[in-house]
Amino acid sequence: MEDYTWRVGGPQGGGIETAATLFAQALARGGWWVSARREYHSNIMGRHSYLDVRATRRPTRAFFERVDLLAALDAETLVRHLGEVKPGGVLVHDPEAARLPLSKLAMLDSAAYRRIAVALGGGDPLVQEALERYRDEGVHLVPLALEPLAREAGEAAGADAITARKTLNTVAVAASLALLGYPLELLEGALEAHFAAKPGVAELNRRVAAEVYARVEPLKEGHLEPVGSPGKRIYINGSHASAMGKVAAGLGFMSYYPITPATDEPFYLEAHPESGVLVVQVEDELAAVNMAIGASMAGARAALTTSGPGFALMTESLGFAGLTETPLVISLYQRGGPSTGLPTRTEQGDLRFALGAGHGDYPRAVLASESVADNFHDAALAMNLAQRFQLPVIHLTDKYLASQTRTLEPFDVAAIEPDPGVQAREAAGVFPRFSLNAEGGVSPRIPVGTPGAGYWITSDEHDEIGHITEDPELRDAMMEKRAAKMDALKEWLGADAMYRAWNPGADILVLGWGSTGGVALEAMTGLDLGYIQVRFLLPFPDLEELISGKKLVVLEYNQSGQFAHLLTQETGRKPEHLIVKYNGRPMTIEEVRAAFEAVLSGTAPQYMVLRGGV
Amino acid sequence: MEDYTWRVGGPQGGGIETAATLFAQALARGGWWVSARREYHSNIMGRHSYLDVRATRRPTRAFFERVDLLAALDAETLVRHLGEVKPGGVLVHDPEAARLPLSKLAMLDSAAYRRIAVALGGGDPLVQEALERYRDEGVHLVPLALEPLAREAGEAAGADAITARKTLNTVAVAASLALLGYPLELLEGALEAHFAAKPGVAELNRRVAAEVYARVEPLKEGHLEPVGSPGKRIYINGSHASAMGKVAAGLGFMSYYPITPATDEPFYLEAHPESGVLVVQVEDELAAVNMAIGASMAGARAALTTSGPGFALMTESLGFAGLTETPLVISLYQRGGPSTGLPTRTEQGDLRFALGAGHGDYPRAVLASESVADNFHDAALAMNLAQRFQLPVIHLTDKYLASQTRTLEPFDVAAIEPDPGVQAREAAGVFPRFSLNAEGGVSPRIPVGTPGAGYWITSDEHDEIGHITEDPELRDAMMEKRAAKMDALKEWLGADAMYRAWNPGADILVLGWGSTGGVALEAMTGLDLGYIQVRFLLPFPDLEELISGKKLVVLEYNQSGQFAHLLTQETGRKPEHLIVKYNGRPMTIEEVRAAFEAVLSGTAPQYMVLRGGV
Amino acid sequence: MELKLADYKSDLAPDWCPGCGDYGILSALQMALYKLKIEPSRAVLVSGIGCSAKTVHYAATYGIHTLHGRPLPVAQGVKLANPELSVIAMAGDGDGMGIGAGHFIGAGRRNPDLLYLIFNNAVYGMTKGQASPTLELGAQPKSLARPNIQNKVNPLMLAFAAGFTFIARGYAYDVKKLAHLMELGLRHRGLAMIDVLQPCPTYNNLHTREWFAPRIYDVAAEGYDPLVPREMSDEERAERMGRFTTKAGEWGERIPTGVFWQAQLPSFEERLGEYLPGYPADAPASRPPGGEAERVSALMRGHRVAQ
Amino acid sequence: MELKLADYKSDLAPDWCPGCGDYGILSALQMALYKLKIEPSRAVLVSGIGCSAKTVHYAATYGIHTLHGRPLPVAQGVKLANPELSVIAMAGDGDGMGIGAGHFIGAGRRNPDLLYLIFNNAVYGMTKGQASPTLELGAQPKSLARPNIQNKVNPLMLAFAAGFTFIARGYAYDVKKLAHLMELGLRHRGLAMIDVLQPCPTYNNLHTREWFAPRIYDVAAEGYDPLVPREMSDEERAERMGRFTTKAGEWGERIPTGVFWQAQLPSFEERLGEYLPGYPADAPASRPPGGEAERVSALMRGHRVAQ
Ligand SMILES: Cc1ncc(C[n+]2csc(CCOP(=O)(O)OP(=O)(O)O)c2C)c(N)n1
Ligand SMILES: Cc1ncc(C[n+]2csc(CCOP(=O)(O)OP(=O)(O)O)c2C)c(N)n1
Ligand code: SF4
Ligand code: SF4
Ligand SMILES: [Mg+2]
Ligand SMILES: [Mg+2]
Repeated sequence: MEDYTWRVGGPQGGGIETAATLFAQALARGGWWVSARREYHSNIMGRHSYLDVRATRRPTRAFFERVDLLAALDAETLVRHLGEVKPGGVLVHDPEAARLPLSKLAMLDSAAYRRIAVALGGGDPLVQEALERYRDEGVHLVPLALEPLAREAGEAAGADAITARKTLNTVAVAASLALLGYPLELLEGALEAHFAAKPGVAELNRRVAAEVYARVEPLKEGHLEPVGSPGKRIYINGSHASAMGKVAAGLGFMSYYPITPATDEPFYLEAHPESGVLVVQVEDELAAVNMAIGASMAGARAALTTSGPGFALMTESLGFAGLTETPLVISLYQRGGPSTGLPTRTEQGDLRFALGAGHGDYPRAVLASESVADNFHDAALAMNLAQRFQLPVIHLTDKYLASQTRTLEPFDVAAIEPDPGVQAREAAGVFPRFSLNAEGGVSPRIPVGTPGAGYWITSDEHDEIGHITEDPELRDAMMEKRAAKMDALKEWLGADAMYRAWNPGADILVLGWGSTGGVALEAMTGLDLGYIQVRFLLPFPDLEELISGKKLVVLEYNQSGQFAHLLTQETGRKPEHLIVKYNGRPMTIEEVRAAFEAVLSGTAPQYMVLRGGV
Repeated sequence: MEDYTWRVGGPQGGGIETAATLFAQALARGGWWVSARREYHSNIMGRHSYLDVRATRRPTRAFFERVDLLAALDAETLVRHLGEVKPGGVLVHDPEAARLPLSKLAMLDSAAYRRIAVALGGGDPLVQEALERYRDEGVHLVPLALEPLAREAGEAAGADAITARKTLNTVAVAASLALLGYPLELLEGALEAHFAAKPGVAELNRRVAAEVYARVEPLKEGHLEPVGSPGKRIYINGSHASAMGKVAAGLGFMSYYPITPATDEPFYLEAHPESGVLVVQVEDELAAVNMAIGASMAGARAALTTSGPGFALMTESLGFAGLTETPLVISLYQRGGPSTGLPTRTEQGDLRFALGAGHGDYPRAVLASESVADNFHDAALAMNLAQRFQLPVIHLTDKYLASQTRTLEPFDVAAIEPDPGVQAREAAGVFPRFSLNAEGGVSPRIPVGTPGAGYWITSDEHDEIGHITEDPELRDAMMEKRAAKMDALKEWLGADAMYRAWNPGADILVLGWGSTGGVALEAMTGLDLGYIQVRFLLPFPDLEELISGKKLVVLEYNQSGQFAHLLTQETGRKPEHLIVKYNGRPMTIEEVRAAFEAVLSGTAPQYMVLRGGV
Repeated sequence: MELKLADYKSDLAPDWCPGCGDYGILSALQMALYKLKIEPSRAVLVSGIGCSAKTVHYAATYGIHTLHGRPLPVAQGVKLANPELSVIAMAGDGDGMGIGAGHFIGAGRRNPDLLYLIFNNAVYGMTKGQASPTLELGAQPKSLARPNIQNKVNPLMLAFAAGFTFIARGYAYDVKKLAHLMELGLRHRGLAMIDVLQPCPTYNNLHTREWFAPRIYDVAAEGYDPLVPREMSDEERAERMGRFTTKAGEWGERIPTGVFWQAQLPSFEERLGEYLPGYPADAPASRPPGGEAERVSALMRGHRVAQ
Repeated sequence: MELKLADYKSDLAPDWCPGCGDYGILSALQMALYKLKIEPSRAVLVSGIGCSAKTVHYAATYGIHTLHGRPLPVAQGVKLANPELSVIAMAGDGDGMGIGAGHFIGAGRRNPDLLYLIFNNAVYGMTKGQASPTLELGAQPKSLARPNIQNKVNPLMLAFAAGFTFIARGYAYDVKKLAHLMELGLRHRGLAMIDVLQPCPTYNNLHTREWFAPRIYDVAAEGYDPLVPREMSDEERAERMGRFTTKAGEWGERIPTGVFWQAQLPSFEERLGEYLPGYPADAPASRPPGGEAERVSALMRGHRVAQ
């Protein structure tokens, strides 16, 4: 096996996350490159959720729609994932589930119920119908009652019934790995590491795993073997990567108000005081952003994370940071909008908002991360840009990256240094914090509270020492000083940092931004296409030459084509094709490839909507 | 005289507003078309402020930089308005002021001090220097000590010293009108009308005016005479016009949080219960917008006014209104940004923000008013669009229009009817408020609380009856239903409503939006230019054909060229020239004409900044 | 047609965790509406965002599930536009006392005729158990990485400071008593708040059924009288306020529930009626169409250059 | 160099209206800073937006003139990042009790070591005299088109409910006493609020110097003791709370000023120090650069596939 995807589905809060972690870690320990993605409802317990773990011999960038093995922890999973196991793949399911009518699946919402009922022939079909469909599609059915198995294995390992029930995740993983003939020791290692803080639990789960291995026969074919050693690889998600990137660039202060999926980052830092970051949970996003601004004015490197609704509440203060030339980083974790929308699903719907957030004109930078690793590097870059150019930087990422976990080589932290910014060499008495004598618009700075000096900061237009002014000439001079930062920043970055190009000589260029990069690159393998990943949305790279004479295809996660509009605004070019997705599910390699093939064959419409995903 | 501009300048809170009103009303009563604009600092008392009143025989659209008569109520006015009185014009000034050194003008900020001191020859010049400059420029100086005159005239009319001092505004107007040989009776009429609620004050001011007329000799030339009768004309500012437009379209509810210059509208409605509008002052803009949304959901026609900082706080709820298809109108009174910026100055800096406000994609309309009269018609149109298409409508206007007062023929209220919207004919039991069976994306509606029925509304994605859904297919269907409104709205409006064109056959077309229209049209008189006023920014009109093959010039009030960017985004065309102004002062006919002439003569750069104004 | 309790239940099955206190609050509310025979279509439930906010979907009334922190302004908008409706606002403790705290004060100053329920589980349920503003200093439910370093706010005290005219506390597992409190709150003319202690078995393992059971008691049973007369001497007022503050501040071994404060003051709708012709009978949402041209003409008259 | 009172004055002339109470508050603050010999460059004044907010420009300290309603969060950010600084937050009554009321509650729960001044003129001065949240119901200053239909909120009561540990009231025209109160507030370790009664002669013609003069008195002169001991019996606490509530609620013929409540509780910085290595000595703004790579490496260790 070169490329294997395992999926586990079941009710939210039922342990499937742990299952995916264990499966991934067991494979990672065997030298596989693994990546996992998580799909879940906005619900704490009971609604359908699933995770995919993809294991490969080389690092990858995206996920498939169809999997090699689906471990279904409940009946709902069986009916929801119809058609999503590859022919020749494996379905592990509870044989008891077959007897349930669809109407008994309490958490199946009415839209899904109607659609699945119709797909299974109408009426109130039994789950059995679904199993038959899988079989018809060439899926190998493995009836395995996981819950009873957990009970039995757990009790055999000496646990009471309730505790035994809790090993269901380990059982699902052990059963899967046993079927695949993967060495038990590697799972044991994963269990020990995962439950390191609770040796008793680790021991119980180890015993349960062994018991399951003893009971489950390996499949006849399609086995997975260890392929090497993990070396120093880390297994990390986009949220933690982003947190670390900020720490690498000197983060000292983070205020936050909880919001999915942005909170994992501050929550992680809060739980790890060794990060050296002062993390404060506050009363709302208005407090969060203004507290960070205050900390930054006092000289701390400050950052925030949020998603759409919270970002909306921060826009007034974004302009305040811009006008007062206060370094500030916001990692904006995009999720399904508008409004509360699809809060646990992915989207790239906040680009237009980020570009225009805040009334009036003021300099800001907007960059977008392509991958989990980018979340690290871009977070650090954002911090340094904010510091050097004294402005707010919006770091766009999304739910898909936040909840995506991958093995990576450790980040090269030595390569990152906190930018010192432009500091005033000396200051005594009234200090011209907003000096018009400012190279690239950047006035040398001392933090508020610097002994022996003083100045003012105001959200009104101001003079060089920070007092309010309404003088028309001074106003223009200040506006022009601030605006000068955009060119300076662009020059400092250099063209290479602003976009990435693959095969740019091709006649047809796909353009994407943020997390579309991964899937675009995997989907175009072997096709005669080029790909441009636009990393900076503001300032925008100079792409005119690169795209001149080419047919352009834009790929993005929003209905209106926000990036496509930006492209036209910046280059005058309208893309020939716009491929979008806005149902909240990540783009899969299959559907993007199909869209690319349609483009190449000339059968693609100008506007194409991808609709895959569960 | 065909076209006369009178300016009065003095300290904020010193009565110059009343003076301008009296002057304007006196002329309006004599059949003149008058318009007034107001410039002031963000300060309650003491800082410099001035108003211009322009009187003409036909309606006009803009103002000049240079005036025919400047009535200076203090010394600061004299030094600030150097060069702004036309040769041959008149300066009314207190002779005592001449002896003051510049440094004694307490409210002259340091930037203005430095600049004026240099202009007057350096050192700490006397105001006398300024007077000499005026004289050098051919201005007729009329030394008239207005304060002593007020005291004397007031006391002669029987008032005590303090009360007499309060008639200064009347004195300034009476002196000006007496100089111009304008009939006293018309001023008396204005005084009576203005002080109608306080007969004693009216009487005193009448006597003072008569006294001033008795003491001031008319000038030898340049007199003003009545030109007819005002008929049914009204004298109204942009804020009140906007309020009336909303009332005409059925406004029932307005919640507000005070902010300059948007509060005049709710404050006016609050003071006039005959408007039938329930006006509530609330704790912040978050409360304001959400209360209006609640009222709208219950079936009231609801609207808000705000400016940049307040609008920023409303963006989250804008998406809520969009997703829940709730009719809502926000009149966004743009002022100098970013952040608190220049809160009492004008700008068009919020376009990009308005277009992108709120995370995610949702339908909304954005239109901009060109004039005081437009504020009325557009406010009504915005209300009707919101109702018919069940979406938020952002009505852009600005400080310049808000504080601009004009004589107009009464609004044709009979021509406006509140749009009934698409109402469900009947409803019993659970009602499909978000029915997918929706022509042009508009589901028939019943308000919350309709007897015998029920439904839900949620900020999450939802099904037809308003329950949360995360189903991918239903999600797509709902997104597409909502998005369909944009085309339907565009079709319903028709191209004619979306822009206005003057002389579109010219080779060079100027494009503007909002309040740039007036000054562009006056400035281009006699020049070989066409002008396009873009009224709808979202949806955007189809201009491709109109602009094809033309040289394009964009005129707007912001630094980055927000509208120019939009034009490129929508048409692929970059304008050949971008003329902007962002010092907070309104564009004057002179400077815009000069810029146009430079364009025509080929001497204009691509990016031109207008810097005029005090 | 006779109304039945079942008429207040929607077809949707709640997706709260097993044992969540929200089930009890939902039942109590349905019981109170039923008891008062409020037509389901004349009741509007308005929530914010959070586990608690899903409540509105499970009642067969009108339901508005707004934004995090904003139920009170939306509810006031509905009520002011159509004062005939029974409007019940509800908020999680994060929703109501954190991000929505400013509106709490604003509404208190107005005294609109609303019932406002705080779902007090001391955590942010929906976002996985962070400390809410009602969690005690130093407490560490299992979802927290470190003990809580912020003090808690007491909804009763805050309601008092803001000017609420009906202030009560209930307990989600005592559905009957809670329903009774809601009935009183709905009957009250003015702004009524009920702080509902709501166990969250998933994230808050400190304030469990077992923890609450022995502590909860009813202030009425001790003869506490919440009614505040319109006229009071200074001493009487001082005595009342002291009594209220003491009871409201009690927490620990004994936790009082019941009505703590009830005053009769004009509601916001009544106050508005003094200045707005015809209101509240003739309200923005119930006004028949027409008359706009006359209203504008009346306004324009004030702007005529010559009368 | 010996510090002089003049060292606290900036070169800018205030542009408040003649007779505005803000002049007195500015003077009192300068006197208090001078009295405590706080280095001007170690003091940071943080205001919102409003007439009151201009204050920071007139003091020769660091001054941050933030956004409407946001002085408290910005001030907390400054203080937490650099706990060595003396941070004074100030807000208009609209700023602090209207749009900023949520932060008032949030800060109260935290108890950061700040002084917070409310400029209480009962109107929105800067936007031309609308009712502020501290204007009484039914009052009609000349700037209002109709009498105020919202009730007022009492900053002292609200501070108490939010958990402020120092609660006082001063009067802008009694500069000396006000300076003394500020001195006490600056000395207090924790969150100190002073509600400053501030006449606005331009818009508020009800609460004038003449109106205040005969009403204002000092609670200390009556023997009122604001100090709350750390340990108290239930009765003692009840008695204290009752006494506070009564005094704080007094308004009309007599208006009390002085310190109403002062409790010693750990400040937020102290609480943070329990979990954050080295804090507050080693704070984000004062930490020397370096060590980032080690910090990230330490974090990465927890993510290693194999240890
Ligand atoms: C503006 C905004 N910020 C943050 C969130 C994320 N969020 C959703 S629910 C919630 C907290 C819920 O806690 P609580 O109000 O106590 O309700 P509970 O879930 O405990 O019932 C938060 C912070 C949001 N939806 N909107
Ligand atoms: C978000 C926002 N909303 C509204 C305003 C407009 N605004 C400026 S000052 C002010 C009120 C000032 O009143 P207060 O806080 O009492 O201060 P005062 O002027 O009375 O000192 C308002 C509403 C603003 N600047 N920002
Ligand atoms: S997380 Fe807590 S509050 Fe939310 S549903 Fe579960 S038990 Fe209830
Ligand atoms: S308006 Fe009032 S608060 Fe503002 S400066 Fe004038 S007197 Fe002071
Ligand atoms: Mg909660
Ligand atoms: Mg005030």
